[in-house]
Amino acid sequence: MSEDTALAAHGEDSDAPLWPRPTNSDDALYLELDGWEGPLDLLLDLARRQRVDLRAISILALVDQYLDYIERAEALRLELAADYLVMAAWLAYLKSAMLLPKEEQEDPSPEELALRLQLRLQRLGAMREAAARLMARDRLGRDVFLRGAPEGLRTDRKTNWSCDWFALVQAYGHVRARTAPAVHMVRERPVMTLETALERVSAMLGVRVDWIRIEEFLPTAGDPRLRKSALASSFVAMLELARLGRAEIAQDAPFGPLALRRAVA
Amino acid sequence: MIDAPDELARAIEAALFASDQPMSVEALAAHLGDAPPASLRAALAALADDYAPRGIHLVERGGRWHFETAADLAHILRREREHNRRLSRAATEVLAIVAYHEPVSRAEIEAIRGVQTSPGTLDVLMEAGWVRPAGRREVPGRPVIYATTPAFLDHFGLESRRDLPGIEELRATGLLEPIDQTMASVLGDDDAGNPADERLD
Amino acid sequence: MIDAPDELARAIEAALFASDQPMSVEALAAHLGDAPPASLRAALAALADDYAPRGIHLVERGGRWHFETAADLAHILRREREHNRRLSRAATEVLAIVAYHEPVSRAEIEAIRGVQTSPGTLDVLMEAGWVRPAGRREVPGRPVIYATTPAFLDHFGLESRRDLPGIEELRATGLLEPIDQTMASVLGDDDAGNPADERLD
Repeated sequence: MSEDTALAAHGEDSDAPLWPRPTNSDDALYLELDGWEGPLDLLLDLARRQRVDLRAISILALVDQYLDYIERAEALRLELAADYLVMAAWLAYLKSAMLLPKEEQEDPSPEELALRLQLRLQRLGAMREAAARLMARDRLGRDVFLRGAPEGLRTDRKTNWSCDWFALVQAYGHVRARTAPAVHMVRERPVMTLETALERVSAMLGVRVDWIRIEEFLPTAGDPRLRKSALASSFVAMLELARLGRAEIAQDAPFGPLALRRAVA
Repeated sequence: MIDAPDELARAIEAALFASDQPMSVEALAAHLGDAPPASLRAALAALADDYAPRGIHLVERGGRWHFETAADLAHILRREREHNRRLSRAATEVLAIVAYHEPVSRAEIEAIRGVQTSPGTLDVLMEAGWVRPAGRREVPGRPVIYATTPAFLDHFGLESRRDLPGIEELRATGLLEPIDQTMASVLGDDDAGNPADERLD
Repeated sequence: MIDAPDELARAIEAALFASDQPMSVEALAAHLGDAPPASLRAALAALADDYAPRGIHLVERGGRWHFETAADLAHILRREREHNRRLSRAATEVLAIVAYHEPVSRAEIEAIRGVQTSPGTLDVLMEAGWVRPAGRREVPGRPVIYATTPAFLDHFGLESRRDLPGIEELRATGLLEPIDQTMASVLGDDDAGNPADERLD
């Protein structure tokens, strides 16, 4: 039996009193079949009808009451949920075990089983009572109230900014340094361009027909840095003239002297 | 007439009156410019005494303080609209079990009630803000466990869970422990596992 | 200590406390089961006296009564929590540009910095109280121009803006060297130290 099927009429919608159960009329008991929250709930209610402390109830009497209740419910063709019947079967077993002579009893003993059932009832009973006491307390929003229109507290964060003199001046320095117009200067260097070298080499080839070593094309005087540049451009000029078929290049050995002469047509 | 309340008490009064939620001593201390918590606590206790005979009370709930109307004046203040939503019997029972046994899993709740709990019941309690999931129990299946919230203490006017009606007595009689444990202490042995429990749980 | 307030006063207290709006004497009377307005008025006046020295006052505004925070404690409702923060590098640069070039527009600041300036940067400087809008430049678009404040001079210990080192002084201290060169000189020669350091220490 789930609580969904419990009838609203049986205390489902009110908290005080929570369990308005009739205590005397058997008829009323039957009418409330759907009001129980499961077999344990029914057992607890039956136990309460014994009008003694839950610790002092007669389990045997309770079992009889429960079985009787189930029997009569079945006679009235009321639909019983399976867990009620399971409980009935287990209680019937408990009863028969309790009626057996001590030496024939199995382990765990029926006394232990009965005690266990009693504890379960006590535990549920305690929670039921606790719930009722809880619900009956002075409750916020029902019995006691908070302030209707609190102003509310606000915490604004305020930042104390700090910066020191040096950081300020340094920052300005960085800005000026970063944005100062940058001038890039390349130092002047004596060079012989490829055009000049081509002209010089072609001119000398036109004058002589024999092999000429590459050094002879270079300017003899002046800056040694110019000589380096002239060597490089003269070499490229030689290759260019050879490619055009206007000159031949000879070298006797790797890294040996390079020589050039006019191509013989 | 009222003795002139000292400045700290006045500041506490004003802050708690204006706050739209209960405040812990720490929150109050921070708001009032780091007043020493010890003197705050003393001032709060004195203020609560001051207000005790009045129509407004200063109360502590779960370590947080707020003003509320005196309970005995409920009859002039009770508002119907607040009263409409009532808890089902199942929900009140589950709430009590969570409060007295927390943290507790759904299976443990069902073991106590001897009946399945419909899924909506815990939801209703969580929606009300009174129950929250509080992690998982480190047992096979790692079931979610539930506990009550500060709003639960607020609503039911409890300073802490120790104020739950009758909780000390229940604890003393072993009714807040699993059956097996209670059985063991009653019988003086550890004989665990019982068909009745298995069948009913 | 408080004299035990009579029941009418307690009821008024609770009703006004719980109400979400101020209440007239008539509304209170109706709420409190038709208490005679004359005794209500007397009780209200007595309650207002009761509360006068406290952190909360009971006040009448336009014929309607409510509780409010004592005027001298209004600061409690809005508390400022202070914390210290160093100005970011970008903000420091913008501040320096305003200080050296004031009054300047945002566009001019950006032109000098060579990078875009996020809109929040000037806000931070104005929040700090160091920069203020100083009118508009009479050019197309009439941009707002900014200048430093007396608080700026105070904070940096300057008599006037003329105390800021000039460009030639900056050059002398190495502060106008491109950053990488300055770094190289710092890293390359530990013994000599940074000329800027020497001058500023």
